[in-house]
Amino acid sequence: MDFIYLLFILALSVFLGFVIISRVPPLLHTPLMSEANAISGITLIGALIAAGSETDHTFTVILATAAVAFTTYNVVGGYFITEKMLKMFKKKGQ
Amino acid sequence: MDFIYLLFILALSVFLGFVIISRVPPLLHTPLMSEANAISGITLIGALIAAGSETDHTFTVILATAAVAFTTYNVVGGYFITEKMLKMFKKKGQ
Amino acid sequence: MDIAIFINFIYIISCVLFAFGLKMLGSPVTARKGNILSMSGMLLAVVVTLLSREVISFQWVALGVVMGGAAGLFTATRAKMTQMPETIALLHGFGGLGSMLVDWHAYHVHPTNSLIVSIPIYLSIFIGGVTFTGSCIAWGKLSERLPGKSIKFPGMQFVNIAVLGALLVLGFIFLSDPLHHYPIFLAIVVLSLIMGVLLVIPIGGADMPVVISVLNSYAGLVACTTGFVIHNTVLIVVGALVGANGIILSIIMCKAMNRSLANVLFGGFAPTVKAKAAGEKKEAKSMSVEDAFLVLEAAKSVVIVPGYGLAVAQAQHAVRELSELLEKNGAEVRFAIHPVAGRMPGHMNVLLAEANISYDQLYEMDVINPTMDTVDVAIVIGANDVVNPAARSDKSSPIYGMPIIDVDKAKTVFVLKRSMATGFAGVENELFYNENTAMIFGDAKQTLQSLVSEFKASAAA
Amino acid sequence: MDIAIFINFIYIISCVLFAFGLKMLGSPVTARKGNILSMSGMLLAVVVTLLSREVISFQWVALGVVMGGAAGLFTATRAKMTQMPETIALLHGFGGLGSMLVDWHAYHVHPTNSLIVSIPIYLSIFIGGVTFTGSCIAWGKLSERLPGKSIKFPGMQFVNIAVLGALLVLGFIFLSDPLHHYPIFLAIVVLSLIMGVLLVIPIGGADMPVVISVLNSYAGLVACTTGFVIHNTVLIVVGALVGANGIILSIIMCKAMNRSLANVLFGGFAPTVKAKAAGEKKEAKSMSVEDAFLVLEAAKSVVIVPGYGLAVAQAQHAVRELSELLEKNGAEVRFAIHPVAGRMPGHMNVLLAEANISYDQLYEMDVINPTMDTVDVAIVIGANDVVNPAARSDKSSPIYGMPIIDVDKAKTVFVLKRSMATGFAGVENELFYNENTAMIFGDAKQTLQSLVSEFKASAAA
Ligand SMILES: NC(=O)c1ccc[n+]([C@@H]2O[C@H](COP(=O)([O-])OP(=O)(O)OC[C@H]3O[C@@H](n4cnc5c(N)ncnc54)[C@H](OP(=O)(O)O)[C@@H]3O)[C@@H](O)[C@H]2O)c1
Ligand SMILES: NC(=O)c1ccc[n+]([C@@H]2O[C@H](COP(=O)([O-])OP(=O)(O)OC[C@H]3O[C@@H](n4cnc5c(N)ncnc54)[C@H](OP(=O)(O)O)[C@@H]3O)[C@@H](O)[C@H]2O)c1
Repeated sequence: MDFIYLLFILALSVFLGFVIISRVPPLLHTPLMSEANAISGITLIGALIAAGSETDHTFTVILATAAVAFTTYNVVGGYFITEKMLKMFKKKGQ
Repeated sequence: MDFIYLLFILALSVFLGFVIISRVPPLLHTPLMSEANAISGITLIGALIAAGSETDHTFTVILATAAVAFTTYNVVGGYFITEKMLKMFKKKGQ
Repeated sequence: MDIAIFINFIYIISCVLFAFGLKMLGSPVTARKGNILSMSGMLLAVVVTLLSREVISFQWVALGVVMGGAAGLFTATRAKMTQMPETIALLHGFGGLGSMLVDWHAYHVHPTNSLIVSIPIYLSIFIGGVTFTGSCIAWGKLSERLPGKSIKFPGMQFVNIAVLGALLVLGFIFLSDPLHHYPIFLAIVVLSLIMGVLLVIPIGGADMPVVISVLNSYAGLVACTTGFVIHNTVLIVVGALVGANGIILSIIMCKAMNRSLANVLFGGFAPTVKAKAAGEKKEAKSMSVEDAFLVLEAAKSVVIVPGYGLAVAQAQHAVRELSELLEKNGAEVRFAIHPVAGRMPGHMNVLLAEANISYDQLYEMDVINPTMDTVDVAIVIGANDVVNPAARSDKSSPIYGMPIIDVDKAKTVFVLKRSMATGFAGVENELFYNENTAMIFGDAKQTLQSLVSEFKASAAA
Repeated sequence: MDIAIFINFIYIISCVLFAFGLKMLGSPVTARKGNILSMSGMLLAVVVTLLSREVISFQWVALGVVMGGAAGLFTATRAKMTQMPETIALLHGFGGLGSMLVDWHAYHVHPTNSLIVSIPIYLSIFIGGVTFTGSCIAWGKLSERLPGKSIKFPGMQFVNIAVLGALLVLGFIFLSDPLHHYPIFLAIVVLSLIMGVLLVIPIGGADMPVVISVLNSYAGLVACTTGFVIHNTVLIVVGALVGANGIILSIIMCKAMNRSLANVLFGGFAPTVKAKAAGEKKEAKSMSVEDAFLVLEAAKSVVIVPGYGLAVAQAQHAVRELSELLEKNGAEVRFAIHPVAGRMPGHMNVLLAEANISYDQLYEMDVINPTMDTVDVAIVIGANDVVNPAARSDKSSPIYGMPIIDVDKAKTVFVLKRSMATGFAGVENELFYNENTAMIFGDAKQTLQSLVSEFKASAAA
């Protein structure tokens, strides 16, 4: 049954994604892309569990640590670039 | 864990509901209300399982059959009234 | 594949269809298709449910479906467009009752001490009961089978608090040991039903639309909690969608009336009918149908503002005839629809659609207001509060701050009503005394029909 | 409460925060708050994950987070606004690689024969690998470290088909017995990485934005499949949101270019540069900066249409100066932004925002076109295809049907570019030969700066 619940969650999220994203105006499409890029680094969570459960085996330690580093890079870089762009959007007089 | 998956599904659906419904224009608020009314009769599904698993016990048979009847009433009445309203909305020349 | 997995897979499809259906209600072009998608989702869900292992006999299912289906069809075909509010209330009520019975059945057949199941059971019974009797009272008030006025009795507040308190206390006792508290369960059922009555009778008939939409969100809640009881995902998804719907519509209505939800549900809205400075009272101008016709014949741009009174007078067909004649005469005719005009949100649109008025002639308040000063004649038909300029200017008025349709900015305003009486909010309307306003007294339908015959006579001549 | 339940409960909150964050990106007023909400969602998810029972040691976690975080901050602070496309491509690539490693780790530590886990593993490796190398190539092309042109070699199609076929066949073998096919797993890893290169090298540099957004949806897909591998709901929700985002943006871009996604990804867009009827070729009028200044000084309504060339010339600050001077001179200045102007969707807006141009001066194509005939001067800066009237009228043109900005309807059109060369689509532009068009040749930044000095000189005089 777990699997079917996950599918349910997937279906709802896809729908939600389409409804939300289709409302973002072209004005913000570049920040939108980099925001989506940042959150796609959510696999960091999986990497954390992998790296945190490691103790001895060299090869898997390397795999897991690299996974943490790369996904963190994705998340941190993505969020800060988005922030950098968004803070430039100003209305007259702001 | 089942419970937490159900909560997850609940949270996503509430969000989805708010996003979708807030986009329906006032023009269609009455049909929207009756559509929501119709689908709220979805507990019919629970009623069906209840009534379908019954064989002998008089009291529970009455409970379950009444549940099926009332929720079906809600679903059928709701959908047909929505349909009745919506088919009146016409643009010039249609 | 396991049949349970298959069923749940189809449930996912149903949910997507329901969500799509609601989304397609976002435009009148796709709305009907949306309703059909939603119906197919329901049909799918019902059919696969019957395939599930728990379902072993069909006679009771068939009996229930046939009875309920026939009654539903009967109600739907008989209901007139003006009766939508009460019809929806009625359907709601029975939906709530049905859900309550599902939970009762679940409790009766598989009582359990697990809180994860018995808390939702308690909530379903409570909210389901309130939904059922509350909707019935709303139905009675809206269909005028019960007096529309707010009904209160001395000490009512204490009774309310006592019942609510009892429900909470009994709830705790019940949850402490659900397996052995059937009598307490029954007491909760009864008290919930009483609670529904107590909550709705003190609310005035004109506030029923808000009540319906609150009950709508309750119906959603019950579907959700029932979903947790019988572990069914579709119920949870649909319940959440419906709940969101009810909350959003209630908020929209309250905003348009400039009141808080708490005020509507518990306040009982005491109108302060203080005709301020009655001494300097001006006379309202009254105009005959003949004179009005002459003005309308010359108008190039006309805005029609329908209100609750138009629905009461059932004048929707007459107004369509008039609008067609005006257009034939070369005028541009637009309808300005206030969000709380009529008996429920969007009701005015349905009534005008029924009279075959194209929906692109119907404009929202915010769209039409900026263009109001270019309008030659604004015809206010059975509306009052929604065109009261005091909402803009008079801070002491109880409707101050409510958004209104600025008809007073049009060159000429005609007000079609039967008397100088106030509207639902019980507030005097300065508009009637303005220089550019003319009252045309009489039943809206009759006045409109007279105007129509004037036009026809002049065309024939 | 069980810690796993608590963690999942927090995950729900994280998901809601992510969704809210994206929703708030719907308006520039709330967008920044949205980004912060999203960050908090991420932080919450990370923190509670570290509380989970599986996490027993922290040294490797700390090492990875510090290295990745420092590199991320470095990249973000160094990236210029004109470099957004390649920076996003780079981040994407490493995200894809990271996800792939998570799945590899999962497979290495807990190999299983259950298809419900091993199918998602296979998909994650495949898509993650393609995302990684594909993004790297896109980064190279966009940052001009690799040649921007479409790179093809003889027999490329066969190689592609062979690699894809091998991936599918190896996939089946792997899935038949995942426990004992580690070498095949490694072969899949390598082939996926090769596949990513093969898919992106034949695509031209100007089509990279579409590639990025397709890779964006791949990154979402990988997050989803990884979610199924490690049974993590947040990954599934976020993956779905990101996937939807990539798909929507790709579709929008393709529509704005009037091409199909398949054509962009596999077609290689062969421009048919047939200057039809070269015989009757008219001369384009060229104008000096001084004369242009005189026209602009008299203009009351100016529309500026920036394109790819403006980004190349880095003229965004010069254009802001000019627009301010025009406004001081009493003209109304609006910017018309075509959806595919610039190097990626919405890129033009970011560049203009960077130059401190208020976002309410930026108009979408559909808003500005109906008002174009009231415009005195339209200044086209480094744009070409997006203002080519052939898209409206010439059925034989490869860009026929692409929506354009109708500058030709303005009273006067200035085109700022370096030569008569064609734009990305390689099509002649009739606009340049129109009566009311004047070309101002030269680098956009220099031309704009000269115009600015003319204005300043005249103000000083
Ligand atoms: N729509 C909703 O969802 C909703 C919900 C809750 C509350 N409300 C409240 O309802 C009110 C609606 O405003 P409204 O302007 O539409 O209505 P209103 O202010 O209640 O006024 C209706 C007017 O119609 C006239 N009328 C009644 N029967 C008539 C007939 N047969 N022919 C001609 N005129 C007739 C009445 O005047 P005479 O008696 O002089 O004819 C009355 O003044 C607002 O105060 C709103 O807050 C609406
Ligand atoms: N934005 C996206 O997401 C995206 C994605 C994929 C494809 N595209 C494609 O890219 C094109 C974008 O259209 P566009 O009108 O913005 O650009 P374009 O049609 O490619 O034209 C750009 C023009 O800028 C001029 N230019 C280049 N450098 C310059 C400089 N330093 N100073 C002055 N002018 C300069 C060039 O002419 P000279 O050489 O004569 O100066 C060229 O004609 C479309 O065909 C679109 O389909 C866009």
